[in-house]
Amino acid sequence: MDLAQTAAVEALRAEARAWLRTHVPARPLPSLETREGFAAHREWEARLYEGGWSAVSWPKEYGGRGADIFGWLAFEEEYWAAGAPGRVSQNGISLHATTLFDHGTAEQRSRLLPPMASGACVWAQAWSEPEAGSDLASLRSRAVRTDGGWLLSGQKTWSSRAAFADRAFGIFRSDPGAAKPHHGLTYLMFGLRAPGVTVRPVGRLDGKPAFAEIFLDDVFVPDADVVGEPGQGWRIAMSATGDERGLTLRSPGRFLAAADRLNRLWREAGDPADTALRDRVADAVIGARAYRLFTQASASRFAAGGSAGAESSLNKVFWSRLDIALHETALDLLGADAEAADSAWAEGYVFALAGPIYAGTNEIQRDIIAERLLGLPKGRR
Amino acid sequence: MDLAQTAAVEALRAEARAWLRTHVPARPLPSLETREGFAAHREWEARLYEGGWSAVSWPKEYGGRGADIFGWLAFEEEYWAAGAPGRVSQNGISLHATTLFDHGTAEQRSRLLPPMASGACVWAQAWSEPEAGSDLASLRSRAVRTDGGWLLSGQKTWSSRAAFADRAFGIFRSDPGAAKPHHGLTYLMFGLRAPGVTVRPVGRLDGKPAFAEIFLDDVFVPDADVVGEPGQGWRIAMSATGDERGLTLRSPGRFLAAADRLNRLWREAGDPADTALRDRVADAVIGARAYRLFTQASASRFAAGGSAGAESSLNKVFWSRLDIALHETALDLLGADAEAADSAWAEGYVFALAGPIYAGTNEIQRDIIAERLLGLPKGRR
Amino acid sequence: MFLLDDGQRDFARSLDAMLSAAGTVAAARAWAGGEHGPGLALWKRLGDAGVFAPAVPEAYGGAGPLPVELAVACVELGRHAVIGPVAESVAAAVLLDAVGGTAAEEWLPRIVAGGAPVTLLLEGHGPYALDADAAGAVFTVGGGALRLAPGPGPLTVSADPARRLFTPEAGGDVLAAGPSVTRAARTAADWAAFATAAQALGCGEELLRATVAYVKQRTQFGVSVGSFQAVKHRLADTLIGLEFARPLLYGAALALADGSPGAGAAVAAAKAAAGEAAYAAARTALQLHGAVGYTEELDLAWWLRRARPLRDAWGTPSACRARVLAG
Amino acid sequence: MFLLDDGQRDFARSLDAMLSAAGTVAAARAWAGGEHGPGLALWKRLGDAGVFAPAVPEAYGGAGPLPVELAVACVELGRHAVIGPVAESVAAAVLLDAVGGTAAEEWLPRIVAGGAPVTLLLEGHGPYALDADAAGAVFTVGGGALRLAPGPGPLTVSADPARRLFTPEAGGDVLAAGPSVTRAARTAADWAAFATAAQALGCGEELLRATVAYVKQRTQFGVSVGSFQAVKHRLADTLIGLEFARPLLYGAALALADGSPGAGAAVAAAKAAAGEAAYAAARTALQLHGAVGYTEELDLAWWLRRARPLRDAWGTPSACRARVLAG
Repeated sequence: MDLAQTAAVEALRAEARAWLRTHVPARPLPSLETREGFAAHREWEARLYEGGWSAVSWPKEYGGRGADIFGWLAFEEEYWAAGAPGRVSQNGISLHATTLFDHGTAEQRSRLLPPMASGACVWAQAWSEPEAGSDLASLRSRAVRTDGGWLLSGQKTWSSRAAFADRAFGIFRSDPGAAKPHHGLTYLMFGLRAPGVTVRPVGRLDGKPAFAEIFLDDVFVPDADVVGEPGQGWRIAMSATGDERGLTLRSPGRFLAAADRLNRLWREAGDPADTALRDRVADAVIGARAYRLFTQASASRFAAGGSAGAESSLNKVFWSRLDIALHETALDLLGADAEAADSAWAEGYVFALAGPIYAGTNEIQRDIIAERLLGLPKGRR
Repeated sequence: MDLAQTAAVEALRAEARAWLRTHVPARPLPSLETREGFAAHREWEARLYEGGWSAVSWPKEYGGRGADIFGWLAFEEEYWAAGAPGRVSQNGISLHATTLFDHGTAEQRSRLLPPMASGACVWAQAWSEPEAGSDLASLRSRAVRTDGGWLLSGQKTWSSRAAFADRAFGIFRSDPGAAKPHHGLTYLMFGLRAPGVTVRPVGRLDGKPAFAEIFLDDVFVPDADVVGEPGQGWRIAMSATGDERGLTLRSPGRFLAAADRLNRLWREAGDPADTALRDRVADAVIGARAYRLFTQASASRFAAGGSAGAESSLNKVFWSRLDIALHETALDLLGADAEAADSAWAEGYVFALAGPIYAGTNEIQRDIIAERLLGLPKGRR
Repeated sequence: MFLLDDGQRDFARSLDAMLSAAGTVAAARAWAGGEHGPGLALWKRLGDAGVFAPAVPEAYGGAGPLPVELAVACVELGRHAVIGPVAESVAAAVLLDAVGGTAAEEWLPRIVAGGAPVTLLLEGHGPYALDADAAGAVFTVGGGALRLAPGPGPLTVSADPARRLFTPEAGGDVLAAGPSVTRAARTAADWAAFATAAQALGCGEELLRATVAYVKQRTQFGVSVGSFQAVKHRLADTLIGLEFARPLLYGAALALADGSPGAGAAVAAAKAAAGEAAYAAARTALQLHGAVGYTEELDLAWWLRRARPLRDAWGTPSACRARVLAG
Repeated sequence: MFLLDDGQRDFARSLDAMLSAAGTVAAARAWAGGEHGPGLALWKRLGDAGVFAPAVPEAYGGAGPLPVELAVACVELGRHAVIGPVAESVAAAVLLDAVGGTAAEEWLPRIVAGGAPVTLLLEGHGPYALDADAAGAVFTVGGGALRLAPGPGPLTVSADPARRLFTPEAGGDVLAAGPSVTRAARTAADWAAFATAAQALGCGEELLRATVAYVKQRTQFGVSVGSFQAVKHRLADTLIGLEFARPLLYGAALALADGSPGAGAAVAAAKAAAGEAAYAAARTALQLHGAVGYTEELDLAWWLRRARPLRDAWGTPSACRARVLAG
């Protein structure tokens, strides 16, 4: 047992550190969730792409570096430690791209991945619907067969980034007569400015349009933009949210950097005698370290051919709680300034509040942990 | 709205304070849960009885003072503030006596209550059975009709105080053919040294025999020792655990005194700079105060003709959590001495651990709160 | 009896009815955008309804000090997410009454009538005066002097956009000075904490009510969300937090009414408990509403965003706990 | 790879199998009553199984330092509620190795063989030496001097009766003195904390396993207790606590192996997390077993009562948190 990394990983880390030192903007970009900030973050993606840092785990042919999971983890540690901007392309790069690698065609990959990595095309996810939040199987939006493609109709919601993004991916009901609710769904892609698409930005608690509702009215999608087989959408979508996704949804690097910032804030603003806050700062530091090591262990199992499975539910509950506790501690440290909305801590707090809700609520994750990892009886809730 | 008490209550409080000042033993008695301590506490009950303090809320004819709920609350505040011993007769005085007042005969009351109040006869409760803990309706112990009385058989468990007590009260299945599981039960009393009774003391976590198993083998109970109508045992037992019991199970005086002791410990042993512990001490003080005022409000509603109902579930969850948090804080304050088993704090901690389990687990109480106070749907758990 | 009497209950009910019909969320939305008209009109109605009278003595047209009635009123304001410098106006009334003189004569009758909200900044209580741009007067206490600030100063946007934070311009006319001002400011801060605790309690109660209603009608996986035991228990815990904060609030009211030396500690206990309970209610409300609660589209957002500032304003839980032990 | 290798996993499995058959609870019951025979026999088997070898260098017959293997072993000891001064023997080994000389030559081979448990008392770590009456030697460090205590001193009964606390008699032969002793004692205390964290993790894992098994078979209201969502979620949280403590433990092992300057902080992080997770597991186990868990009749009691002392021994959570921030 060791934490030693391969020479390739260490080289990647060193190269990333050097590049980031000279390229990370000196001043923080405007908030990602504003029009101005979105544009600035899109430019930053282009710069990352030029440097070859946009998607380190992708094959080189698509603009990546073919890094393994350990390489990706090391890059993420360097990235967030350097104070680099949030990733406006995250939904595409870590979620949709995974699907394209597993289920897309070669044509789709070569057409879609490079502009995704360069920020030329920013992707939004379009999973949820008003009556289908955590319960995705009850989706109602339809894909109706037409000449050379499909016509999409219905409504999607909680679509992250959709207010300013270019394209979206999601699953639609293509066979309403299917025997079970999670059968007869198809995974499709569509342009957010295509005819028949209406995007209504939705403000989150701090008013920023972090997501949007998408109304679809006979939106044409050519067959070339169907991913995998029609009717297999549920299986394809689930495979993207499983296994490795549990590892890559929120990298430990983010929390290590945040805990480090909190520790600095504590040293600057904290009263050294205030052990109540000191303990909470220490818990954030311990939590970030635990999450890093837990992830190293998961990645090791994964690399050794194991599967992550329901473990990603442990992960999700842990980091989402850590994120909120960390930001609550920061706000308590800020005293009267905590109430001000325009600080990085305040924005991080609002972002953290979404953690226990999205990507499967923590209540659902705990059910999964109890049933699949502890073997407790299913069904009664 | 005010917290002013009647002259009678204030007089009772003053008289109690004066009496306790001269009568409370200077040194703590040995633990109530040992043979030696049980005897010492029984003697203390006799002294309380002589002073007329054993059961202040009972009518004078049975040795009480006819105090109302406010008088009882004031007495309890004085009693625990004076550092007086635990009440070995509590099961009898606050639980069984309530049943005798509501459902017993005049003969039963005059025969049973004075020796209960004097400590001459200490009562144990015999509710639970191995397969019927929180789910009392599934009781199996039987009462079979015989000449002039009933024959009891079966097994009772978690019988508090039964290791050293004299008599017990409980409910038994007298009509196994009854339509519903909580029908056909009868409330009876029996001697713990009667023929056919075997008492097996059970050690709690700290090894003290705080309760016992009771094995019954054709134990004869005369009709005179049936409370209420045969077959009505469930209703009778439940009425004793309802309404006012929610108020009298653990008096606020206990927690006010404990929080006060904790505050003193903090001033003596605590590091004033340790705000983490300070906050927890403050929370205990705030919690005890909240519980006192909540109880004053409940008692006021009760006195104004209202009923407590499901409110007592709020009560139960609150004080049991408070009790554990308070004792955990004390142990953390004690540092290395926390591990020593023979301190009052260590014994109080073990006692507190039972709080969320007994008298209806806190899980059940939360179900009740959600369903009866918030109106959430029943049934699924 | 430790119960609201009939008059106090009627006062609560009539305020509740008035505020239910008054469009308080629309006023908050306008207020957040810097448009004060609807908020000031609402404020006038609060004055007419007698909301501020319990904080102002009869000599100045009020009925105070009546802390129980004040708590009753502030709980209702919290329940309806009423905007404006409520705790600050209460504290200013207490301060001006203690200081007396022409400032009291000029401002107390206006406060009681709801003619204008006033706000204040007390040394040791942070840099912000709430809603100073909408206030008829911005009082400051520092270095033993009570002043009228010359202007509201620059705006800082709060996490609750209907709470507008200003850093008042320094200086201004001295209205009174000396140790009595410092003493009066301490008492005023207690009353501000007390009024804030009451608003927090009302805010938490509304968050719980709205969430219980939501989980009853929302279904997931084919069943009512409110039938999940985890949901039920979380809501039960939220109720416990609020139900045990309420008696602390009214206990503090009685301590203030008596002028008891422990009144400050009693207020601090109530503030810590109500602030934490309301914030816990907000966290619960957000989690159980799920994504829809995370948007500003539901009216719920006006309560969700206010719970945390109310928890911290005029005494963070930590500061309150220290005060409780200091006695 | 941050995974136990095959040898380490085999070591864990063989210890687990040996201890499952060894009657560890019976030994604990005897030990608690002052009867050391079964415990000392068990201790010998621990030595034979190589439990102490990772703490003792090859020069003295061990295989150490091998902190990962030591963690593996101590997790299994915790899982089986093995009695005796485990962390203390480990710490004494580290201390004696650093100090060297005849004391090392005399005691290290006996420690590695399980010939006798030894215990120790380090200045700044409370007044008690665990199980001193059963120990072959009671070492003390104070005022820069390492001594052999002349006697175990008086007994204090612990909340876990199988942990017997002694206040060793003062004085005794000085075995070594000077700043190197003080330095060695600091390192030894880190290893004691590390071994205790590992035992806590094992203790918590067994509490969770036993509780999951219990709620699966126990029924109330006609259904399996394990089917209640509140029960499921509480057990899920318990698992999360333990699963995230484990990598901290092995991370600390690697830091100790490297002699990294951050090793003390890494151990403290593991100790805080494992201690809190094990104590939370005990609270959960007690609550979900209900009344039967509250008695000493179930074997479970030997784990329930140990979790809290393990949380506090060789560094309370609070002390560990301070150490983490100190770096």
